Amino acid sequence: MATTVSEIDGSGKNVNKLGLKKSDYKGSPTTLCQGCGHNSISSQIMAALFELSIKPEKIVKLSGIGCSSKSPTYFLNRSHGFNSLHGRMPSIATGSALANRSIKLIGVSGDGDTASIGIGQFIHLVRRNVPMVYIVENNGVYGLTKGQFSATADKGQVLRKIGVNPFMPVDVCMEALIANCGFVARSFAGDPKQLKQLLKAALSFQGTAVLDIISPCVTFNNRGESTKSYAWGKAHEYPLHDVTWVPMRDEIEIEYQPGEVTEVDMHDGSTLLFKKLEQEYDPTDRMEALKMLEETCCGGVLVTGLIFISEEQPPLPEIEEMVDTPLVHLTEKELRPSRDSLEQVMEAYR
Amino acid sequence: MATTVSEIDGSGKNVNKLGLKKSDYKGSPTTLCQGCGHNSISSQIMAALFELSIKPEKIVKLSGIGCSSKSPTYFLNRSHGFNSLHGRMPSIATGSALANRSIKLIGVSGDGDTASIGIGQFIHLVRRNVPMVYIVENNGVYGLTKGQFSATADKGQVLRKIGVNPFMPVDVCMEALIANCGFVARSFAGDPKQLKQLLKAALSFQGTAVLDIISPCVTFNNRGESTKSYAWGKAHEYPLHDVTWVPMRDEIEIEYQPGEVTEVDMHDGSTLLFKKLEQEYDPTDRMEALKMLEETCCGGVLVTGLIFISEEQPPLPEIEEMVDTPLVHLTEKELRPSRDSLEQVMEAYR
Amino acid sequence: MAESKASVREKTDTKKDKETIVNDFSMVVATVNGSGSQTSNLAIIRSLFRMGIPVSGKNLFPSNIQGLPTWFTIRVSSEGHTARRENNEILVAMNPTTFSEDLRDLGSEGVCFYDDRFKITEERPDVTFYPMPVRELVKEINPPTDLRDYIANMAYVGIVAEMLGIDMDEIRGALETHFMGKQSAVDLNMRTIQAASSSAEENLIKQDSYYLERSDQTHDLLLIDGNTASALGAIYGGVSFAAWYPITPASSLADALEQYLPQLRMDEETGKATYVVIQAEDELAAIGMAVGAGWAGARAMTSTSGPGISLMAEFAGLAFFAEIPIVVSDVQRMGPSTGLPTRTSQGDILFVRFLGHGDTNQVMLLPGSIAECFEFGWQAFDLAERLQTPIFVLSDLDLGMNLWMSEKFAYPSQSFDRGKILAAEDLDRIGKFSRYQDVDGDGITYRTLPGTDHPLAAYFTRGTGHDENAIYSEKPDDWEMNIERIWRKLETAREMLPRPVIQHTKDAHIGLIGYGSTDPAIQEALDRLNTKNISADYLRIRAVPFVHEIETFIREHDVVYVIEMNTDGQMYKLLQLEVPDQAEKLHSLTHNNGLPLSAHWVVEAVLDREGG
Amino acid sequence: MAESKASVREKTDTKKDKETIVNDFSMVVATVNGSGSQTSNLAIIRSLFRMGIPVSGKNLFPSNIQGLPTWFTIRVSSEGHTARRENNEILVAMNPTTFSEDLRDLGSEGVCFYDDRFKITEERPDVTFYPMPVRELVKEINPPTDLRDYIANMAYVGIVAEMLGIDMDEIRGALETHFMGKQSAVDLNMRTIQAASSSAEENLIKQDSYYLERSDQTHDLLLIDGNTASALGAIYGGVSFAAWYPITPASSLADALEQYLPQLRMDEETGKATYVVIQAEDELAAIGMAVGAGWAGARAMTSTSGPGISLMAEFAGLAFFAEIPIVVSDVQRMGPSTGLPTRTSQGDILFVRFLGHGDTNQVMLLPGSIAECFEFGWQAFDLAERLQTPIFVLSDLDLGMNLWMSEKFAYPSQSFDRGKILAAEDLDRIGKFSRYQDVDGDGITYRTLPGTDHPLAAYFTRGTGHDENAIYSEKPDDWEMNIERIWRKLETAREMLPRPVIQHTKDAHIGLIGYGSTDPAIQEALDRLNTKNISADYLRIRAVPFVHEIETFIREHDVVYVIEMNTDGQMYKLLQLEVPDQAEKLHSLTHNNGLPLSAHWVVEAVLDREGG
Ligand SMILES: Cc1ncc(C[n+]2csc(CCOP(=O)(O)OP(=O)(O)O)c2C)c(N)n1
Ligand SMILES: Cc1ncc(C[n+]2csc(CCOP(=O)(O)OP(=O)(O)O)c2C)c(N)n1
Ligand code: SF4
Ligand code: SF4
Ligand SMILES: [Mg+2]
Ligand SMILES: [Mg+2]
Repeated sequence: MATTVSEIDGSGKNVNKLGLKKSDYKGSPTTLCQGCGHNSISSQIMAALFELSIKPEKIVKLSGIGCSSKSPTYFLNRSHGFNSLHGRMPSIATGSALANRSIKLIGVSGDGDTASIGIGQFIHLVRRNVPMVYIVENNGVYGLTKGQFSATADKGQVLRKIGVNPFMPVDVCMEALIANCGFVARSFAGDPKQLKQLLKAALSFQGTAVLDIISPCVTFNNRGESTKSYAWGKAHEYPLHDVTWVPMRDEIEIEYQPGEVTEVDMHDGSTLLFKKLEQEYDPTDRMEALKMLEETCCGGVLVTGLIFISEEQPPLPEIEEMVDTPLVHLTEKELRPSRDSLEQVMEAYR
Repeated sequence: MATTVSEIDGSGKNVNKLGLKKSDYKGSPTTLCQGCGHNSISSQIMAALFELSIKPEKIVKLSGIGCSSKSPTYFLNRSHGFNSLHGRMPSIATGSALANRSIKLIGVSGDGDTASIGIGQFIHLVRRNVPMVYIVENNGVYGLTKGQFSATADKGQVLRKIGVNPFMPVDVCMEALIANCGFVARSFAGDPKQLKQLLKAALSFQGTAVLDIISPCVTFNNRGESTKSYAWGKAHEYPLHDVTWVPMRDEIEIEYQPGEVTEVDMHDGSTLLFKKLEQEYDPTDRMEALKMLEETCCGGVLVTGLIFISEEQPPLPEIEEMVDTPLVHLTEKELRPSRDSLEQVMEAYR
Repeated sequence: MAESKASVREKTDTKKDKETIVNDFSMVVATVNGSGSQTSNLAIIRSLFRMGIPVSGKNLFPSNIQGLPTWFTIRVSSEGHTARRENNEILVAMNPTTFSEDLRDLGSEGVCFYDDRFKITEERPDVTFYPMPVRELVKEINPPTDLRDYIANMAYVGIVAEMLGIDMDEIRGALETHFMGKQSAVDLNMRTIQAASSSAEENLIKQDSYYLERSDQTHDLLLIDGNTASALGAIYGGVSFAAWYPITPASSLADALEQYLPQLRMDEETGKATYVVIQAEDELAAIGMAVGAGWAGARAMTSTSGPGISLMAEFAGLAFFAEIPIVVSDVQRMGPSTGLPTRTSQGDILFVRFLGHGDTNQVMLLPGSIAECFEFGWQAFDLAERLQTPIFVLSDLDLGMNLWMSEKFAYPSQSFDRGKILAAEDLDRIGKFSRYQDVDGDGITYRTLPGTDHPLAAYFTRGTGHDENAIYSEKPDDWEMNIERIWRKLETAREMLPRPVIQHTKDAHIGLIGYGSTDPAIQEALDRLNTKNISADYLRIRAVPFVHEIETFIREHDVVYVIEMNTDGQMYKLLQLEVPDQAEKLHSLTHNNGLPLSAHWVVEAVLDREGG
Repeated sequence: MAESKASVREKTDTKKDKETIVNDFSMVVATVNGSGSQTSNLAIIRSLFRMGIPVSGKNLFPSNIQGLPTWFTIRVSSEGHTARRENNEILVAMNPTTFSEDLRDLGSEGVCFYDDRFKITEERPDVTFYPMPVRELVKEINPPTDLRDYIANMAYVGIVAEMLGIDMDEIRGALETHFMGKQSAVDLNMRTIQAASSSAEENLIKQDSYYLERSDQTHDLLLIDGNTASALGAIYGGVSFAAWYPITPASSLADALEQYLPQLRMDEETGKATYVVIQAEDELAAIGMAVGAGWAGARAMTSTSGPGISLMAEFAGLAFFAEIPIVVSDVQRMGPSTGLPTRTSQGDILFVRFLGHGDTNQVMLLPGSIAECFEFGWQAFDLAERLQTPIFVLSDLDLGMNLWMSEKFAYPSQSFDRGKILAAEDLDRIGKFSRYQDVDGDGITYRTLPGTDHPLAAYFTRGTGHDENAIYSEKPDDWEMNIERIWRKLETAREMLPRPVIQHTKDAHIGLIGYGSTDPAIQEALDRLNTKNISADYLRIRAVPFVHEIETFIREHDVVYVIEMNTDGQMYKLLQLEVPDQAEKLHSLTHNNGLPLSAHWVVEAVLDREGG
């Protein structure tokens, strides 16, 4: 890879382009269980932002309720955050994103939070293309309430106390895709390398970027036969491609054979490189994405990678033709129409 | 067709096998607008049930809130009905269906009711395979609140007062399909013949049968360019097949060339005949269904017919291993465990 | 066109006995909804208003789109009373299905204009009947088929105008306003109206006593509905974010936002919007978006009615507890449950006051006039940001959707109050920041906005228990301290909220308390009671929690009637709780059948209690 | 194993000065959550209970899965008191992070068992310290790595047992119950406990005054939590439909349903279920399903806590207005908003009472003991069906999740009351049916169930305004008549609801009013007040709306303290509204920091007011 985002500053410490240290991206100590997948994801979020040299103050962290939704406490202490209501992060995100176009939203949710109680708000958020990174830390259970099945639990899955799940899982990626999402990815907390690249790509995306990350719950759903366990994920991960995010076109330095790598240009000037692995997969083809998800759903593999990308649909603030200045920065002068205008309005009611 | 379900009784009046007249299936006079698509659908519901000789007392009518959701008042006065809350008919249905296995549920909802506020409950109802016929009277607008866009409005659609809709529509059939629905159909209020066949098929289905019926709102969304208008529907309807529901296998009397008609046997002994029209379409192939929906979404046609059928997934009462007797018919003897059992239970707490 | 009035005048002379009644009656137009009668009724009421005559208009419509009965009532009152009257003196009968009933309900000695195809089945010898040749008139105009019903309705405008004396020029003016200058529409309508008026002139002989005369009582007033006023108030309050979900009777508030924002709030250079309005997928999302935007620093609002309020409960509690400024307009309709979507009530007072599980106390504003809809519309944002709490503005269907006269709206008298916000510079200066620390002792703490470019700015908002630094805490002391501070803030709030409006009469020993849309009825009742030698003072509540004046008022009177439109006596209950030692003095008078309050009802209810 | 106790006894003799305290102390075990200490604590408390000693156990746990501090408190009281004590005499310190704090909080002259690896940093010369060689013991047992923490916790069971005198046989018995006879698990645990006990016998010298002695006070009692009792109550009430969504502290109620229903409610012939329990996708769906099932005729319920109640508001209003029987269990936790999910409160009283926009009055049952959790568990269905309205059963985290002694549950004393249901035969006989006609004058009308095989049976349920035949109506009279009838029904309800429990003392001029889980604290406070020569009567409310006895009680006393665990004094407010002319007598004493009420707090609060 071309970019070495972290450099050595005068003091001999690792800093990024902003001169910020890794510790500037830290959160409070985690109170999640040791080994919880959610913690790995937090690490990659911190790493990606550090490497991208995004100022923590420009980030806003949002979440619903759950172990996953607690995790924004554990990264980016210098970012504002909002641990909202169970299943309702999408609406909070929509409001915040529109109120302030200049902030970058990272939402963290769980499978219960998004696919059970929150599926409605999720779908409508995606439809509106609210600019944000939407992470689902998917462990197939309700962690925080001690291990009930969520809507992403596999059919036939067994949990000790609860028994067998008789229902088909909700596929978060499929839901996102048919809600017209322009960035749909699946990853695995046990594959930090890919995860970080996908996070960077998601942060470059102008609309809603959905990341469905299998994130094992070591306390309630980590037995080997569960498709949401570390062991199963490690054994069955099937990456669609080797994905690399490159900040600028001209920084691409990877050597490759013609046909081996596909490039997708992003709206913000960055580029995504997809290196072919076992099979051909075109992440810009919706139909192919649909087919792949349908074929591999309930199959024996954990398909990961960027499933679909398209920046065709403008992000919500553009759709709404809003001023470039963040609404929250507008002053009374801009927000309160003149005295004369009021007189004029009233004329129609005389 | 083989079955002539209505006969002439002694009095010279049209009666069905139960000896019931068409008027026994009537509702109160409609208060919907003249020409509203919802009224046509009500007519076909009455016709289908009359012809199927289903006793009105065995039917329960459920709905949410909206013009569409009012329509159960306008058919089957002899059936119990419940006009519930906006977007929440699915949960009412789930409770009722489980409480009384012996009743047949017909739910009528609108596109706002199902795809906007209600999409979450809808998806989860379908996942659970609650036995019922779920009709979406889809007009792309909120009729009852006077013509705002619903979530099924086409992107780019214009409504006089409201302006242009910038969002992609929610495709009710696609949502049902990926929620693992075993009966997904689309029809058109302007095609009563097909609609009635599909209704009969839906009534024979053992799980959740979803019917997305384009049902023009003549007051707010019937201008020719709208894909939810009569004119557009009539001009652009593209039936996947000619579908016929036949009560019993041995009553099939239609003459056909080999290969021209496909048959699907239903769990209740009835059969569906699909006569090929322009193109080959296999309604038992999920992938084909997905592909077709993806290809024709936002295309220039109104694809109608039975999009997907499979009775693989058992209905919810079976999944839950419930007694055959409707729960509401169980008596105190069956519902209150014995005095001894209580003593035994308490032992563990001594 | 002063002749037409004059000609009516002349005809009167042929009538004997009956006294002339000028500018004082209530007229009901009975039509079928979806038939376009709204334009006709607006033409009538607006032209009266333009003639300087005090009017008010109430639309009693079904929860339906087309084909069911609708009644539009226009009250004309030289004394300026605008409340609902229980009887109407004039009936314009355009709906065959309700004709008998409408006629039966007509006040004695009333006047009945009716489509001449209707058969009169009620014995009403006291009534003056004016048959209207609607069919012929429509034939004469010969409009396109889909406009027939509409034109039929225009016909009665002309006939009523002729017989009561409405100035044709004012009708034209009203139509011009209505059609925003679209001349062809105005012409078609005027043609019908004129034809109808001529027909009446030729064929009808004035036999009733009701007359309209130009006056000067509406000078500098507006004729407008409350929802539009609320929306304009919000716009002049700088609303930058609104999310809503369609629901009667609140939709027209959002409609008015969508109508006026593009005119009033486009960036001049770029032509882009300095606001955003989102039609959400439901009310949970609508308030969630507003909370997100309010948290981020926008002036954020949502508007809804009963069922939407129920769905907003969880977010209302979050916003209260996490202290996020938002404005929620509740245009009340009749509940419980879906209830009567097109009928008015004041039934959400208790529910909103405690909206949200756990201990939640919401702040409510209660506009009692159109001008207050505007005023509270902008003040609500100042209060929300100052207090960092949701502000619920409760009006109702009657105030929100009906037509009222109003003083002209006063341009906001004070600049934005954004409350306690710390910018990066402030943080530099202070060198520390605790989101929930009561620095000033008023219970209101400082906040920073997301995106503030300062390493100290960030904090983590949560609906869970927290310490002064917004960090999760289960410590009993942290919980208590935080809750006590919030309750201290609620005390601070009291004196910031709009004070009650109090009217004193000499020697009154009884007091009336009301709020919201019942004001006109109570005002009128006060006058009437006075004529019966019952003098009462009157206090109109404009906000909850209560300011001290309310307690004082109660203490000052021997008996206090709390008048409201709900079943439970909800404000009465809140008042009982406010002054327990005076609770016995308080009496609840509740009216709750979906119709707006009338002075008559108030008078009877008070007389009943006073043994009058 | 009576020797072990005897041996402790002997050692005591070596100690002088201190008085012997038998069966009377409060012990707190400080551990880390997720470490498996629950089994240890249960083993201790259950073995005490089996020794015939009155106990109660409270788990103070964080909203977290693993790694944060947890405290389990066991109160032993020869007098049978079970409320929270503010001080603990005995500390078992197993959590290094909270050790200092825990030690600081230990009552004077207390006893501290601690992991011998901890350093004592607090100066507590008054405390008796018993170091526990936890590491060595674990080493000795040598369990698999993932059981190390667990075994460490078993170690303290043995040491505490030895030093205080817990019977080893009873510990074994308790473990056998816990592991449902799984001998290998019992053995592993007993091995650890015995090793620990021997180690203590060898190395520790009894220096404190606290002793446990076999008693006979728990004969015929149960040791159980309220949620299990509620679930069992529902099962014996014939619940056939339950829908729920996970939420602390209500989840264990549904867990208990899922645990016991398969045992108790399988059809014998087919082995199929005579019930169904659905984990819904959220609380809106959970209550919606219950409403659907209740409407269809099932005995339907849902259980939840605060945030769920907020989400249920709209359906609660529908069920109230459409008159559909359902039971809603609200196991209250600390709010507003997400609040403190693992802390107790009684903060939903006002919100639930008025749950739903418009005028809504919900019926509430308030169990104050475990036995009442069971009793109201089945009665709620009878009441819901009799009254055709939602019945809200409000307990709280303390009652629901903690361990209490209880009398044995009385098998339901009466047969199912299915209320007024008309079957096909009835319709044949009567020949007509109006869903909302008040045939009997009690406000309660007749219903038919969907599927009833009779042409007259059907009606159309709706949340909109309706006439007696359930037909949509906007008529003012229909609305009023229906609402008045429903309010009449609420009057009928009063006298059907559980009456308050009243305790009279001679010559008491003050009265205490409480409800729910605060009962033990108030009972204990009454005793203590008595010793201070303050005698008070006590009334415990068990249902809202109130029965007349409550008014009488208030009238009979000069001053009445309403004691509750919320900020607003919510029941106090409801009582003020009930007897406005007595409102001044009422005084609110509220405690609301997440911890259960203590007798000490009550005594202080009353003394403070009484100037005692
Ligand atoms: C309205 C509401 N209902 C229920 C809860 C209880 N609750 C807290 S977290 C949670 C589930 C979280 O599951 P998931 O989103 O998968 O997160 P995880 O803990 O597995 O990371 C639930 C049901 C709540 N907080 N709010
Ligand atoms: C909670 C709630 N929000 C809003 C409404 C107002 N409302 C009534 S019907 C309706 C939309 C109905 O649209 P749709 O389902 O498409 O039915 P249609 O009238 O078009 O047949 C809305 C928003 C309501 N009744 N309840
Ligand atoms: S319970 Fe599961 S999801 Fe929650 S912190 Fe522990 S491992 Fe993670
Ligand atoms: S408004 Fe539209 S949907 Fe409603 S009844 Fe009229 S035509 Fe039908
Ligand atoms: Mg999860
Ligand atoms: Mg619609």
